Amino acid sequence: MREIAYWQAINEALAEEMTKDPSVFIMGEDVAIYGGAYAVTRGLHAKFGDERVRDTAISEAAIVGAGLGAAITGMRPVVEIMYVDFMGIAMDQLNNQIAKIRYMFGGKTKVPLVIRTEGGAGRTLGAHHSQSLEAWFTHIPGIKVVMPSTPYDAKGLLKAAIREDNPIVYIEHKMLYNTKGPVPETEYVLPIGKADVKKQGKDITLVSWSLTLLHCLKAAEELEKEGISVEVIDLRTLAPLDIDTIVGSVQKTHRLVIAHEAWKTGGFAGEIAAQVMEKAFDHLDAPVSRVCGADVPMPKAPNLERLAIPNKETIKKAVKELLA
Amino acid sequence: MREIAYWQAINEALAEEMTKDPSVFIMGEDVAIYGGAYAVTRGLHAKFGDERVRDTAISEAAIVGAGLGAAITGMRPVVEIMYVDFMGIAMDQLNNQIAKIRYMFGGKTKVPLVIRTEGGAGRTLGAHHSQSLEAWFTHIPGIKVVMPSTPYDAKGLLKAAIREDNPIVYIEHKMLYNTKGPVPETEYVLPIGKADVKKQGKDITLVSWSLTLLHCLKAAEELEKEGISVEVIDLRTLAPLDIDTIVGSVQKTHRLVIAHEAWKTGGFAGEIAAQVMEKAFDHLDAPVSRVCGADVPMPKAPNLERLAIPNKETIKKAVKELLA
Amino acid sequence: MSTSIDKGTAIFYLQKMMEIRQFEDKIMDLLAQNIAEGGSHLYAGEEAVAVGAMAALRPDDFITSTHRGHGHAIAKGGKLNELMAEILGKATGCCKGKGGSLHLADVSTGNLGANGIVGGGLAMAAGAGLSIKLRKTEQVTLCFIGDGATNQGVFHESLNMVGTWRLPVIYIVENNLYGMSVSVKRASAVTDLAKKAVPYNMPAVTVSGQDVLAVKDAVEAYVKNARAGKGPAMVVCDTYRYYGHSRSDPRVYRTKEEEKYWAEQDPIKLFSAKCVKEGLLSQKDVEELDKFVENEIEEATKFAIESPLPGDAELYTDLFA
Amino acid sequence: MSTSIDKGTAIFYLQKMMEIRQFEDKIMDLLAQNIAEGGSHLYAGEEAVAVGAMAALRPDDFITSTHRGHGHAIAKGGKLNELMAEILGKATGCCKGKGGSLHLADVSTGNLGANGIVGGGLAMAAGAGLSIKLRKTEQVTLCFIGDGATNQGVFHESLNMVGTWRLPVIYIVENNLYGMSVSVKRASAVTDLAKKAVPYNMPAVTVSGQDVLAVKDAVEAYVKNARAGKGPAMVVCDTYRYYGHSRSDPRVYRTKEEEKYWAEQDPIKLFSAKCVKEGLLSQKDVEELDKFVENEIEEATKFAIESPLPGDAELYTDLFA
Ligand SMILES: Cc1ncc(C[n+]2csc(CCOP(=O)(O)OP(=O)(O)O)c2C)c(N)n1
Ligand SMILES: Cc1ncc(C[n+]2csc(CCOP(=O)(O)OP(=O)(O)O)c2C)c(N)n1
Ligand SMILES: [Mg+2]
Ligand SMILES: [Mg+2]
Repeated sequence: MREIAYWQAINEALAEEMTKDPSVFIMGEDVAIYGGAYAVTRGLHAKFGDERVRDTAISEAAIVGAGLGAAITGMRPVVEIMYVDFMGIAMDQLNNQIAKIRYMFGGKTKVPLVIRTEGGAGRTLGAHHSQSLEAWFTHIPGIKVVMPSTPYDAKGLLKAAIREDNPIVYIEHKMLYNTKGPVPETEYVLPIGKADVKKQGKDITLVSWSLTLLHCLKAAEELEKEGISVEVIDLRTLAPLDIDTIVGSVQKTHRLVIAHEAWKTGGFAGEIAAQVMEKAFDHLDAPVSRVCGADVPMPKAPNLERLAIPNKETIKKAVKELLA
Repeated sequence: MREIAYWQAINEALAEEMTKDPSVFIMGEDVAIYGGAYAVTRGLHAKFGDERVRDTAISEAAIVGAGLGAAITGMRPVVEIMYVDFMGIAMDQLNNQIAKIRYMFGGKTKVPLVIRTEGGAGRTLGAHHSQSLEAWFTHIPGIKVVMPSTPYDAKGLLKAAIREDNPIVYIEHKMLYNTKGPVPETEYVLPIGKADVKKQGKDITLVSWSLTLLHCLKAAEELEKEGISVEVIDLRTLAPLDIDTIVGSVQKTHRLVIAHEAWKTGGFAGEIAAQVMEKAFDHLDAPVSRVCGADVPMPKAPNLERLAIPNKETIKKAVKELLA
Repeated sequence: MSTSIDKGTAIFYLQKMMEIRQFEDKIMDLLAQNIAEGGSHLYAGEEAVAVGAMAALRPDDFITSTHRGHGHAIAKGGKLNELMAEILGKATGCCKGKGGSLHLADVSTGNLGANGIVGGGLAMAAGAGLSIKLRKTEQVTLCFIGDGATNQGVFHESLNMVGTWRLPVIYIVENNLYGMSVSVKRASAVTDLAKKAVPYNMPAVTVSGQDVLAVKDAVEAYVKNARAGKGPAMVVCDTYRYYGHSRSDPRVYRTKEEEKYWAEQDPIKLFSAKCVKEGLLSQKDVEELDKFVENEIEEATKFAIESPLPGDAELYTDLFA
Repeated sequence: MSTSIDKGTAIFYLQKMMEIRQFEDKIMDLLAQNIAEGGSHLYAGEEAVAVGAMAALRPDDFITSTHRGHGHAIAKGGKLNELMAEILGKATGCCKGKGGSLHLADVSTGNLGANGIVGGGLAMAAGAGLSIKLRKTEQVTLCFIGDGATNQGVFHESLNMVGTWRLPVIYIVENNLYGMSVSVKRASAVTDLAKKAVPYNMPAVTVSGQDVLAVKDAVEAYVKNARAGKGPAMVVCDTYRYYGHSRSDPRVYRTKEEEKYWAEQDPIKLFSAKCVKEGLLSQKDVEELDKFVENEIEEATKFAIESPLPGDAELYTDLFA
């Protein structure tokens, strides 16, 4: 199968869905002429024109909120927020308007809206351009949260997201854009809400998503050589959470490590740990272990940035500690 | 000891600290002439005048962000956001500016800022005026989160918060304002970051905060009569979390129920459960149980509102289930 | 009277205004009796704004409303029974009892909803305007906001988007002199709210919000432009709310004289007097209409009170499509 | 030249502008060599704005800066060594290496910080203005923002607060025609950015941001007013950034002709030519100054490169006071 980059997979998903459905359009800062800060929308403005690929002013609340207005009146907007770090500005729109409108209206509207954004550390951009804020979003009933780790998942899940009649926060990772992977040339769509067992194993379960998932896979590979069989689950979708797949795995391995880049305290690993305890307490031979981002704003200094987030080594260490 | 209402305890704390320290001032929507939507600041405008008790325009981002600007230039602002539901509008100010500025500047500034706000359900005000969003705030390193349940705690903790050189989100509960409790007439200050064992017990630990804590106490009282000895811990401060007090209790009781009004998924109970598992796995005789808000926007209908949040009965039920 | 209208139209406007007034008076009653729970921000006194503005619309046009949204909902064609039931949180309400007063909506009538967030409809309105442009339907969107809401950041962002893209959105600013207790003078750097349109390249006009025809004329002219692709505009309507901001408001921030002054500018009295004076309606017509509306409201109230609460299972429905 | 200045002053302005220019050129070098990592938004081309505006200030006045903040930091008195070290994330940086280019700050010089959030300094500046008013110190706050930042909601909220309370805040709008790739024409409903001051009851003037004295004069006049309690104002400075928005920017959104036009308006060339023409400085003075600054920058670069990274234990310090 051909291999393409993560950014390209997303770009293809956008192009295909826009071609297929004239109600799909894109808006955001620098998405048109510039093609997106991380170049994900490159070529789309030339292909689909001014009306359907729209550069906006710097105004995150209006971008996201206007997405809602368009979504409930017949369009299927895909809006881009350049960095997830800026979502705070649009948090009221997301929480109070987008997530709640259907429920508040007794089901009398639907919200086919995708908010694409990008997060994560790795480029020493400092505290305002390196965050992983998915835990905020998972604590908002009424939205779905998708965080793909591979080009294949990125494409299939974005196409599904665009076709959904529910609001979706779709978060890319800046260090994934240039990673490559197999993506079929024929059309496919992946189900939102299904985790993917990226590697089978029997001694311990590793749950992760986005960039950190790749670290987990590398860690698992190396651990395999040391005789430790690791099952690696890629959540792909955080909300709704595919807890069954996790619990199924834990029933087999009896041990669970969850890894993510976001701050540990209040991060989504805590939620998973709590649910696993609720559903599989008797299967756990050890406490669920969390390998997460340090509870500090991301420092600029490259050495501190590396220290602040999980990597292959810290994940291996956690696995070994749990098996000790 | 005299008994005063929760609102009054807060009002006294404000008045005392303003009298003591001229750099303390208040601003927010309708805090001056009106005295606050829940009347917490009543009388303060008359007492301290226009300059120190300031009505603002409806502009939550500016209110909170201007609080920061004043805090780093020599003042000690206490800003009010009328409902915690509106904090989404100020989320970027809180997360990117207020929480991070000291760290980003290498410690070269301090932020003596209190953001007072109010949350919770109970008045059938619907989805935009009934939320409990503390989990968002606990997932932001660099701020402290205080949620008192009694007039005594409310006063002592607010005075401490105003004297702190760190930013604090102080969240009141709309259904607590008229609850009464003993408050000394002499001055006192309570430590931020210390949980309070509100009732000793030996069979099971109940952790909660804010209004739900009162439900827990009532549940514990009734359970006591049925022969179940419940230890009730009032967190009072969510960040920093006094995990030692919780773990100490669990080592004694071996069972833990956490109750809060906020949505269950991604709520702070998950974080506590995960930490307790990390620190006291071998002491747990049963999975940590969570009694939380339903994962939906708050419905208007009074019957549905009641169903959507924990109450004495649902807490009792969870305790009994865990002991079964 | 600024335009000549026929008798049917006069009756229609008057009826709508009366419906709003009596609806609100009734809600106040129900609140006092604790039959209605929670908060309600009442529209009494401002009826000419909603009715005048809506008179300029097609049924398929959109509006975004505010926390003070009962009047908008009625004027946009909402059913009194369903609205009243919604405010009581009943299963028969327009939102199945899940929304309540602050979230009254009726997408089928083009009402994209009241909003518990001051300024909450602003970005949505811009998006609805964009959707119209993209779908080329020549609809328009009216975005209602209060004077206080003009100070929110999203006001600026939304009007800039609408102004830049020339979207068919008309802002109806209900300037009732206060945002809760804070007067425009103390909340806003300018008191002439029409000045707030300047940075967005849109025309603005200020009219009496007590004169239903003045409102209608102003809105109608801009709506016509907007349908023709000539872009957005703002109409500032000077008006007054009779009741306090909410039930518990002692109204210390305003004077009895001011209240009296505005009571004299009552939009229903002004309009019915003019209609009678100009021979369009008789005093009897007016009285009969008032009775008719009283009946409607009684029926709606009865319907709402007798309606059941939503079933418990409703707690978890309607979250996702 | 709009004001007469003495030789010392001329040298001071020229030196500061040269420092900024050479600092930025050096950063570009370091980025190209991967000695500097991450992003940096360079100020080259806009030097007259920072230097002219800062010339109107007392040392104890405050500024809030932007994502394009190196120039502001230098002009406000930041030490070149510490600024350069900060951009490389070194322990000797003005923020101990924790801030970086986007968060350059030096509270001891009154610089309340660059900001990774476009518009991030706006509310803070209002608060600093309020603090001045409450502390009665007759300081002022300059709030630097780009043309793009004027579209953020918090711009509106902050200016309304400042305008309503008559706080001593002056807005310096650096209109360099683009916010990243989006031209003012496509992002803003009005291109005359001074119009954006209208709703806030503050005067605004537009000046050439390439003319250090024009900037200084405009800012100085408003600063004087502000100190006297006469309230806020806005100065729009027309200017241009020479480099792309960031390292990876291919600048497809602007033309070579436009870039050439602005290169001819170079603030350093214009000012040094004038000084020479008016006999205030000799060509040799200018050349010597240039050399001197080159030396300063070389030293700062050496200092920064040779400085250590922060110790690992620093990860957890400085979060709380
Ligand atoms: C974001 C937000 N801030 C504050 C409030 C509380 N609040 C509700 S209505 C209101 C006043 C609104 O004033 P205005 O826009 O003038 O409308 P009016 O009530 O006068 O019709 C306030 C402050 C809110 N609901 N939402
Ligand atoms: C809230 C936010 N939105 C978007 C960005 C990404 N971004 C960084 S600089 C910039 C352009 C800013 O334009 P302007 O204010 O004109 O300043 P200039 O870069 O031209 O100096 C953008 C969109 C950001 N950093 N923060
Ligand atoms: Mg008002
Ligand atoms: Mg610019």
